Amino acid sequence: MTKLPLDRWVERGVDWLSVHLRLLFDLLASIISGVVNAISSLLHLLPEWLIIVLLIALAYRLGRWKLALFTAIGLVLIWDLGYWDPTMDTSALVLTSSLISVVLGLPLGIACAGNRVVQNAITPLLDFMQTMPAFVYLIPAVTFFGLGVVPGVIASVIFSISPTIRLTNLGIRQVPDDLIEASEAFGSTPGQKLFQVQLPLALPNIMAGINQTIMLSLSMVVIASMIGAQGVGAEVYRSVTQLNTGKGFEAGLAVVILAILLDRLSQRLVGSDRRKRKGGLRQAAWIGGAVIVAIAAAGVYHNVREGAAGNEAGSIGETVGNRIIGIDPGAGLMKASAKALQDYELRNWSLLEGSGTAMTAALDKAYKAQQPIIVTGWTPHWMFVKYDLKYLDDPKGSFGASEEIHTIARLKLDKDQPSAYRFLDRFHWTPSDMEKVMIGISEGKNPDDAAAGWVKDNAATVDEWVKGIPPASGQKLKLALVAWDSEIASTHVVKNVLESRLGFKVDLLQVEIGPMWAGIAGGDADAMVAAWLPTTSIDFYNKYKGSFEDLGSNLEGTRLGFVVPSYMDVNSIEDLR
Amino acid sequence: MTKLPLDRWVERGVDWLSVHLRLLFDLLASIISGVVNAISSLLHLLPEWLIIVLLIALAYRLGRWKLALFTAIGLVLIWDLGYWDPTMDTSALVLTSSLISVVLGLPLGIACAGNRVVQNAITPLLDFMQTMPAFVYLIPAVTFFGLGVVPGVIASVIFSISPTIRLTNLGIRQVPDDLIEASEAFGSTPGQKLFQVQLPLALPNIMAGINQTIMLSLSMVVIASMIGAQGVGAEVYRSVTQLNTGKGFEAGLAVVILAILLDRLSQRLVGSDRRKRKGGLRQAAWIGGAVIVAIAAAGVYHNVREGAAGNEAGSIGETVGNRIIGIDPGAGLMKASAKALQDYELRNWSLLEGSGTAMTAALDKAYKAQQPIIVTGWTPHWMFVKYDLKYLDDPKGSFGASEEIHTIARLKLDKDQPSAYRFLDRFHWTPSDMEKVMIGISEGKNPDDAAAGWVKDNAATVDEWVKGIPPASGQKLKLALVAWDSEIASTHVVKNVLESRLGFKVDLLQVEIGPMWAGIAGGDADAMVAAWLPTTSIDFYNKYKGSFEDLGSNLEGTRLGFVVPSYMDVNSIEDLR
Amino acid sequence: MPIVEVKELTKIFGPEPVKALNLLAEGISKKTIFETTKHTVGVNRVSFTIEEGEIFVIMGLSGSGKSTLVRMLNRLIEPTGGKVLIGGKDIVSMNAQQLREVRRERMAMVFQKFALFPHRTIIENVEYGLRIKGVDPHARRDKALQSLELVGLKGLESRYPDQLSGGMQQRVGLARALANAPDILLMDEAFSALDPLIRKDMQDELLDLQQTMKKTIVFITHDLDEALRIGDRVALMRDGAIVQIGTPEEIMINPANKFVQRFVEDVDLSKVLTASHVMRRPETISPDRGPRVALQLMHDSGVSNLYLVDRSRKLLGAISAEDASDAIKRGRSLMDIAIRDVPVFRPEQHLNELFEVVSSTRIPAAVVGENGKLQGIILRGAVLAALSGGNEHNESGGEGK
Amino acid sequence: MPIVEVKELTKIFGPEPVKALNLLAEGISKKTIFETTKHTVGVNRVSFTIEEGEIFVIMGLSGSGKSTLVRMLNRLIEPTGGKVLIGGKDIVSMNAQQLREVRRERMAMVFQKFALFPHRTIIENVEYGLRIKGVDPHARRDKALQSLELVGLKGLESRYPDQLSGGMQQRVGLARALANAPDILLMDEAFSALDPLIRKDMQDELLDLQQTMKKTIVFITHDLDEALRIGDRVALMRDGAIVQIGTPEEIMINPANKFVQRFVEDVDLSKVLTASHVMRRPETISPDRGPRVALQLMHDSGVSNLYLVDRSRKLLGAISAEDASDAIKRGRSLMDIAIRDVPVFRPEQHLNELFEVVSSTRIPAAVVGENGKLQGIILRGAVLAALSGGNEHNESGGEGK
Ligand SMILES: Nc1ncnc2c1ncn2[C@@H]1O[C@H](COP(=O)(O)OP(=O)(O)OP(=O)(O)O)[C@@H](O)[C@H]1O
Ligand SMILES: Nc1ncnc2c1ncn2[C@@H]1O[C@H](COP(=O)(O)OP(=O)(O)OP(=O)(O)O)[C@@H](O)[C@H]1O
Ligand SMILES: [Mg+2]
Ligand SMILES: [Mg+2]
Repeated sequence: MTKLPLDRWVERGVDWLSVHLRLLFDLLASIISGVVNAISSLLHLLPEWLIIVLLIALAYRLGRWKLALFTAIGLVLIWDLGYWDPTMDTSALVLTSSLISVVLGLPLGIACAGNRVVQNAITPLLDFMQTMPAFVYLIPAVTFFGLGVVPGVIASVIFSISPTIRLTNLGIRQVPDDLIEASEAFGSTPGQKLFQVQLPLALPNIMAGINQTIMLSLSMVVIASMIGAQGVGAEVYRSVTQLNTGKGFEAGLAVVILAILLDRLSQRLVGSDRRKRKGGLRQAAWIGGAVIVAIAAAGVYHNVREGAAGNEAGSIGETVGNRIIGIDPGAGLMKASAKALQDYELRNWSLLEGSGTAMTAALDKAYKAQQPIIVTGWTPHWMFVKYDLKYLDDPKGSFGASEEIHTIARLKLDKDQPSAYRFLDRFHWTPSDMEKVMIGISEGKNPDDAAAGWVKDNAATVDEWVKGIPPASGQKLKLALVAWDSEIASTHVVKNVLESRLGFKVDLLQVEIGPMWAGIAGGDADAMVAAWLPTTSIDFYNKYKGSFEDLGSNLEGTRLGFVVPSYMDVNSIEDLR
Repeated sequence: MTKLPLDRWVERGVDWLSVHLRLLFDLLASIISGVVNAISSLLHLLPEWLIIVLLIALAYRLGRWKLALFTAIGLVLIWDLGYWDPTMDTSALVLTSSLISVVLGLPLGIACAGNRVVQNAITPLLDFMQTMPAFVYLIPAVTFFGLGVVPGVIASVIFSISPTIRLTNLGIRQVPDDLIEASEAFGSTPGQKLFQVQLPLALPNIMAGINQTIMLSLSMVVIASMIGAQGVGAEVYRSVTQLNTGKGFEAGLAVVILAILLDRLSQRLVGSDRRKRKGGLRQAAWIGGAVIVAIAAAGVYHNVREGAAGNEAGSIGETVGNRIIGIDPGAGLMKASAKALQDYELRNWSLLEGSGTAMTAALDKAYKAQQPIIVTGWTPHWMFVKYDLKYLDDPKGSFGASEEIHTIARLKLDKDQPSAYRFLDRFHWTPSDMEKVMIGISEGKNPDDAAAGWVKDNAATVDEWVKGIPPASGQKLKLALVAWDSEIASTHVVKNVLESRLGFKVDLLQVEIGPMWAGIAGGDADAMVAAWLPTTSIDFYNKYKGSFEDLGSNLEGTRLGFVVPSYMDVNSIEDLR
Repeated sequence: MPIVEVKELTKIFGPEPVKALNLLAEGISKKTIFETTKHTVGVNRVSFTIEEGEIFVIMGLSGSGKSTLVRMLNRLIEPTGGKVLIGGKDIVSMNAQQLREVRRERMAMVFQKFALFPHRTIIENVEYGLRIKGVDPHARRDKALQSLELVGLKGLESRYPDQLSGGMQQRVGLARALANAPDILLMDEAFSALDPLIRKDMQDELLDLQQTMKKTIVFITHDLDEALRIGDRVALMRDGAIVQIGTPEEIMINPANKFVQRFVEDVDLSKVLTASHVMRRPETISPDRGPRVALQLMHDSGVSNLYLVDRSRKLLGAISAEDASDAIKRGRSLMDIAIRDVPVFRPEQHLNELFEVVSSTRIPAAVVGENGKLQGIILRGAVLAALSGGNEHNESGGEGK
Repeated sequence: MPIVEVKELTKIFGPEPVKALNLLAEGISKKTIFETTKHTVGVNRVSFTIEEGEIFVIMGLSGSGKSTLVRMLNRLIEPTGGKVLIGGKDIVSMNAQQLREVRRERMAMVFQKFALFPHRTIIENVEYGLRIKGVDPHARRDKALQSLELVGLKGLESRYPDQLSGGMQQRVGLARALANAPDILLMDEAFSALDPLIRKDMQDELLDLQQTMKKTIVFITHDLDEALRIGDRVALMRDGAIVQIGTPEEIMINPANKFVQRFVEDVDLSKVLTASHVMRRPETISPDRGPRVALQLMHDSGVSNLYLVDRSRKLLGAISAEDASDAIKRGRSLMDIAIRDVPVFRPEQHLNELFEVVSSTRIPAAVVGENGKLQGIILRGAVLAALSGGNEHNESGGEGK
C-alpha cells in the first residue's frame, strides 16, 4: 500500500489559500488586530489604580464582597509582581478571542440544537479543531496572518470555541418538552421561543461552556506567545525557557488571576441565580452588543490611524515595522540579538520572541512576496540553502565570534556504554555536511531517510568515526535533541550511525532546550549533540555544570546574526539606525 | 511597595517538595509509568490489523455502521500514513490520563454537587489548574518525575480534569427536585440516590464533560512531547519545527482521529441514548473498574519487576535511601561529589540536586529526628556550629585539597573606584569570623544586622582593613553574590564596611553562580567575594580568565566533602560501598 | 359555520405511522396494532364539529386519546391523518406563519401538567402569551393582573411557580390562557387539581365567558358533574375513538352502549334529570264539570287528586277527593273547592331543586310550561324511580297507590 | 396506639421561619404574615391522630397546606415546629439511618405531580422502592408486575413515562407506591387524573387493601364523593389549619362553620345518607292481636300499614288496611293476612341503593338491624326531604298523607 500523499495535498492547499484568499486574510487580520489594539490601548491608557478601582466596583456590583476582595487582591498582586503591562496585553488578546468565540459559538450551538444535520456536521469539526494541535496550524496562520497577536487570537478561537457550542447545544436540548410545547402553543416565533424559553433555561449549561471557553483561551496564551503575541504568556515562556520556575509561576499566576476574574465577571454579568436572572440575558446581550460595536469602531479607527501614520518615508525600519523576528526567548541567539540592539543603539526596534519555526515561516512568507524582513539567523540552517539570504555585518561584534556545537554526555556514560561514548566523542563534521541533511529534511524527506542517505554518501567519514569501536548488541541509548533543524539533522545522523554501525537501539527524546539539559544532567538521556557554545546554551551549560560531561565540539564555524533576504538593500546592522 | 518575593517562595517550595516528597513522587511515577507502559506494550504487542479489526468490531457493536466505518477509515489512514507506532504510544498516554481524570473527576464532581463548601473550594483550584500554563509546572514536573511520559500524564490530568468535575457537578445540580424527592421518599441511601437517579439523569452533562476531558488531554500531547513523552505529539512537534505543515497536519490528523475514536467509543460505551442507557451506567462502571484494576495490576507488576533489580541488605546505603543530599547543580561541590561517587564506585548512589537551603533543611529535619543522612557540605558553614557533624574521610582525595575563597573584581575597578578596590584587596578574615556571622543569620537575624553586629564587635580588624583609604562620597558599587550562606555572610560584611566606613552605596546582586561570573566579566557587577578555588569555581575562573581581576584569597582553610551527623556510625566515604 | 371542524383525525405514535394507519383502516384494533407493530393508536379517525360559543366536553378513559386529540386541534401534535378546520381553514396544511397567527390570535391552551415556565415569576408566566403577541408592557401587565385576579391569585405575582401549591399552579396556567382572550380555549383537565369551591368559581367563570364573550371552549374532564354542569355537548372517547357525542342528558339517559352506561352510572342524576323527565300525565278536569264527575273520575283512575285546567290546559288548581265529596254534600262547584297553591315547577328544573317541595307537599307538584300550560305532575315514587337510574321514567303512567 | 400522631405541626416557608413562627404564635393571620414578612405559612399548628387501618382523607382549598402536611409526615419537608410520631417514634428527631428505615419499610408516597423517573421504563419505575430495599430481582419484578396489573397497566412495562397519558402516569406512581407494600400510604391527589371508571376501581382497591391488609392510608382529594366513599375520617383544611375533623357524615351533617358547609354543599347526599338517617318510627302490632285492633290503630295514627313484630321486635310482615278489613269480614288472624315480602334494608345502606325499591314498593320498606329487629321504615317523602338537604330528617314522625 502506498502512502497517501496527504502532506503534499495539505501544503498545496495552504499555498493556494495563501495566494488566493490573501485579501480575506488581510481583512480578517486588520479587524482582529484592530480590536486587540483598541482594547489594549484602552487598558494601557488608563492608570493602573483606576482600572483596579473600576473593576473592584464592578465586581462589587455584580457579585458580593467576596468577588470584590478577590479582584482587589488579585489585581494588586499582578501590579506588585510587575506584570501589569503584559497582563493588559494578554487581557486584550483573551477578551478578543473569548468574545469572538462566544459571538460565533452561541449561534452555532443554537443551530446545532435546532437541527440534527447541523449538529452531525459540526461535532466532528469541533473535535477536529480542538485536537488538531495548535502547532500545526500556527505555521499556516503565520503564513496567512503574519506574526503577532492575530494568529494568536485565531488559534485561541479555534481551540476554545468548542465548549460554548457543545454546551449551548446540550443545554437547549435538555429543556423539557412540555415547556417548548407551551411556548409553541402561544404562537411563539422560533426567536421568541429561543430567547424567552430555551436560552434562559439552558443558561447554566451555556455559562459552563463559556467558562470553559475562557479557560481554554487563557490556556493558549503561552502558545500564542510563541508566534509573537506579547503579554504574560511571553513572560511565562521566557521564564520557563530560562528554567526560572519561580518567575514562571508568578507570570502564570497572573494568567490564573485574569482567568478567574474574566470568568466570574462574565458569569455574574449574565447572572447565575435564576431568581435574579430575569432581564439578565437580554441585558448581557445588550452590553455584549454595545461592547462589540464600540470595540469594532475603536479597531477601525486604530487601523485607519495606523494606516495613515504608517508609510511615509522609506526607511528600512519602517518597511519592516521596526521588528526583528526572533526565536525562542531562552536561546542565546536572542540574548546576543538584544545585546546587538543595545550596542547599535537601535532604540525603537523590537525583537519579536517566538520560535524558530515561526521565524522561518515569517521568512518564507516575506520571501515569497519579496517583502523586506529581518530575522535572527544562524548557520548551519537550511534556510540559507533554500533562500538567498545574507548576514548583516556586525562591526561591533555583538554576536561574538562564531559558535561551536558541543556533544554532551551524561556522567558515567563512558563506564556504562563505552562504545557509544567513544563514538560520540569522535563525532565531528562540517556545516556543509549538516546542511546537506537539513535541506533533505526540509524538502519533506523523513529525517531517518535523510540521515541514512548522508551516511551512505559519506561512508568514508563515518568509517573514521567508528573505527575500532566494538559494536554493542542491541543496548538502548537515549539521545536528547531540541527540535531545531540543525539538531534534527545531526541527531538523526548520530542515531543512524549508532544503529547501523554500532548495533545500538537508539531512542530519540525530542524536547525543549531546558528539559534537554535537565534530562542529560538527571541521567534521563544519555547524550546530545546540540550544545551551541559559547553563546546559545551558555546559561544551561553553567547551570548544570558538573552533572554532565562535555565531549568537545562536533562542529565549528557556525555563525549567529541578523539575516535578511539578499534582495534587501541593507548590509550592516549599523544601517538600521 | 516592595515586590512580594513570590518567585523565591515558589522556587523554595518546589525545592522543598523535590527533597521531601521524593518517595511519594517516585511512587506516583512508577505507578503511572507502569500503567502507561502496560497499555503501550499491549498495544504494540498486537499486530496492527488485529487492533483495527477489534476496534471496528467494538465500534459496530456499540454504535452503528457509521462509527465502524469511521473507525476503519481512520485507523487504516493512520496506518497508511505511517503513524501507527507513535499513535499507539500516544493512545497509552491519553488513555492513562483520561482514565485518571475520569476516575478522580467523577467523585470530585459528585462531591461538589453534594456540598456547596466543597464546590467553593474546588472551583478556583480547577480554574488554577486549567489556566496555569503547563510550561510552568513542566520544569518542576521534570524535577519531580524525570523526563518522559510521567510528567506528560500528570500535566494532561491537571489540564483536562476540570470539565469532568464541572459538568458532573452541574448535571447533578440540574436534576429536578421532584425526582430527588421521590427517590428520598422511598428511603434511598445517598448512594442509591446517586446511582439510580442523579447520575443517570446527569449523564448527558457528564458525558459532555468527559468528551471535553478527552479532547483536552489530546490537546496536551504536543506539550507532553516537549518533555520527552514520545508519540504523535512528538511527530507533530518535529514536523512543525521543520515548517513541514503537511507532515504536521498528517500527524495532527492522527491525533484527531484518535480523539474522535476515544470520544465516540467512550460515549457509546455508556450509551448516550436514554432508551438504551439502562444498564449502561452500571455496565460502564464495571468495565471501567475492571480496566482500572487490570491496568493497576499490570502497572504494579511492571514496577515490581523493575524494582526487584534494586536493593540488597541493611547497609548504610539503605538507611539513607542511597542518596546524598546535594546543593545547586551548578556548584563545583556537586561536581566534586559526583567525582567522589565515581571514584569510590558508589554506583547505586544518587546525588540529589537541590539547593543549599534545601540541603540544610533536610539536614535539620534528619538531625532533629536523629536519623541518618549524608549531605554535601563545606566549611565555613554555620551548620558546623549548630550541629555536631563530621566530614567523611576522603582517602582518594576526590574533593581535592582545602579551598580558598578569592575576591574577584571587574577589570578597571582600580581605576574607577580606587577606594573600594583597595579595601577589597585588603579584606581578609577567618572561617570562625565568618561562621559567627553565618550563625547569626541562620538564627533569623537580618543579614545586614548580623554583618553590622560583627563589624561592631571586631572594630579593630575592620580598622585595619580601611586604614588610610580615603572614603568615597556616595558612589555606587555593585557586589555580586551567590545565595550560599557563606557568601551572604561575607558579602554583607563587605557591604557594611563599604557603606559605614567608606561612604559607598552598595547594591547587592544575588544571582546564580554562572551569571555571577558572567556579570563580573561583563562589567555588570563590580566585584564579588565568593570565588571558591581551586575546586568549586574553577570552570568559571578558567572560562572568564582575563575578563576579571583576582584580588587573592580573603579566607583560607575551607573544606568540601560529604558530611554526616556525628551520631552516625560511618567515617569514611569508602564505608558507603 | 362551525368554528372547529374535525374530520377523520388520526394520530399514531411510532416510527412508521403510515403502516399502522393501513392496519387501522383494515379495522384492526388498537390493542392488536400495539401488539404486532408496537405502534400506539392515539386518536382513531375522529370527526366532529364544534359551534361557536359552545362548551364541548371530552371525556373518556385514561389513555383514550383526549389529550392527543386536543393537542392536534392546535397542531402541537402533527396529525397522522385527517383534517382540522379552524374557522374553515385547515390547520394541518398551514405554513408556520399562518399556524403561529392562529395560535396567537384564536386559541389558547391550558395544559394537563401545567407547563409553567420555572424561570419566570407568576405574572411573567401569565403575560407570556401577550408578550409573544407584542402587546405593550403596560397593557399586558394590566391584563395579566386581571386574569390573575380572576383565578384568585392576586398578591402572588412575584412568586415563582415552584413556590405554589399544585392547584395554584394550575390556576396560573389557566390565567395564562385567559389573559390571551382567545376565541377558542383548549383546556386539558384544567380543573383537576382544584378544590370544589374554587372549581365551582372557575366553572362559573367559564360559563360567564361563554355567555358574555361567546368563547368556544374545548374542555377535557374526568368529573361527570362538571361535564354536566358546563358542557353543552359531551364526547365520550375510548381507545382513541369517539363512542358517543351528545348533550349531557342524552348521554346519561340514552347511553350508546354498555361502556357509556358504566361510565356515567355514578353520576348524581338529580343534577341531570329535569322535572320533565319524571313528570307523569295528570288526570285533569275542566272547571265546568261537577264534583261528582270528579269523584267518579278519581275512582276510575285510582288517584286521589285531579288538576283543574281550563280549555287551553292552563292550570287553575287541584281537587282532592275529600274536598270533592265534601263539595257534593255542600253543593259547591269545583272552582270553589280548588286548591290554588299547588306547587309548580318548570319542566327544565333539575330534580335536586324539587326535593324539598316534593317531599313535603300534600298534593303532587305540577309541571307547567312557559305558557302556563300544565304538562305533568311530579310523584314522589317517580322521582325516586328516576334517581335509581331505572329507565322506566319517561313512560307516563299513573301512580299506583 | 395510633399509628400516626401529629402534634402542633407547623411549616413556614421562607428564610427566617422562626420569626414568622413567633408571629403565628401571637395569632397573626397567614395573610398578614405574608404581607409583612414575605413568609408563607404552609401548615399552621396541626394536630391529629390516625389509627391503624384507617383511611384518613384530607381536603381543603387549593393552597391550604395539604401537600405540605403530607410531605411532613415522611419528612420530605422539614417541619418548622411540632412532632410527627410514626408508630410512637418521632420522625422529626430521627437520624438519617432511622428515617431511611421508616421510609423504606413503613411508608410509601404517591405524588401530586407523579414524579416518575424519565430514564426508567414503567416497570423499572415501579420496582424502584423494592430495589432500594434490596429485594432480589426476581421477587421484585414479580411484585412490580402484580402492582402494575392492579392499576390496569399490564403490557406497558417497557414503555417510558413520556409515552403514557397523564392518567397512566399517575397510575404508575400509584403502582410504584403499592409495590412497596408499606404500612402507611401517603397519597397526594393520587386519583386526580383518572377517569371515573378506573378511579372507582382504584378506590375499591384501596378499600380492599385497607380491609385485607390493615393498611393505613392518608389520602388527599378534592373529590367529595371520593372522600365520602373511602374516607373513614375526613379532615378539612383552610389556610394551613385544620377546620374540622370527623366522619364524612359528621361533616356533611354537622359542618363546623359556614366554610365547611359551603365546601360540602354540592355533595350527592344519596351517597352519604343511610337508611338509618331517613327511617321513621313504624307503627307495629304483635301477632296475638286481631285485625280489628289493627284497623283501629291505623285509623288512630293515620297510616295505612302496620308492621307485624314478635315480642323481640323481629319483623314478621306487614298488614295493610285493606287486608285488615277483609280479614275482619272473613274472620282471619293477622298472621294469615300478613304480607311476607316487605322490602327490607339494613340501616347502613346508602340512600342511592334504596331508590329503586322505595319508588316502586306498595308498602314502605322496613329497616332491620343485624339481629333482625325492626328499626324503622322508609317513607318516600322522608327520602326526598333528606336529599333536599333539609335538616329535619332525623326527627321521626308519621307520614301525613
Ligand atoms: N417551596 C415553597 N416555597 C414557598 N411557599 C411554598 C412552597 N411550597 C408551598 N408553598 C406554599 O405553601 C402553601 C401550601 O401549599 P401546599 O402545596 O401544601 O398546598 P395544597 O393544599 O397541597 O394545595 P393544592 O390542593 O393546590 O395542591 C401555599 O400557599 C404555597 O404557596
Ligand atoms: N409520545 C407518545 N409516544 C407514544 N405513545 C404516546 C405518546 N403520547 C401518548 N401516547 C399514547 O397515546 C394514548 C393516548 O394518550 P393521551 O395522552 O391522549 O390520553 P388521555 O386521554 O389524555 O389520557 P389521560 O386522561 O390519562 O390524560 C395513550 O395510550 C398513550 O400511551
Ligand atoms: Mg391527558
Ligand atoms: Mg397539593
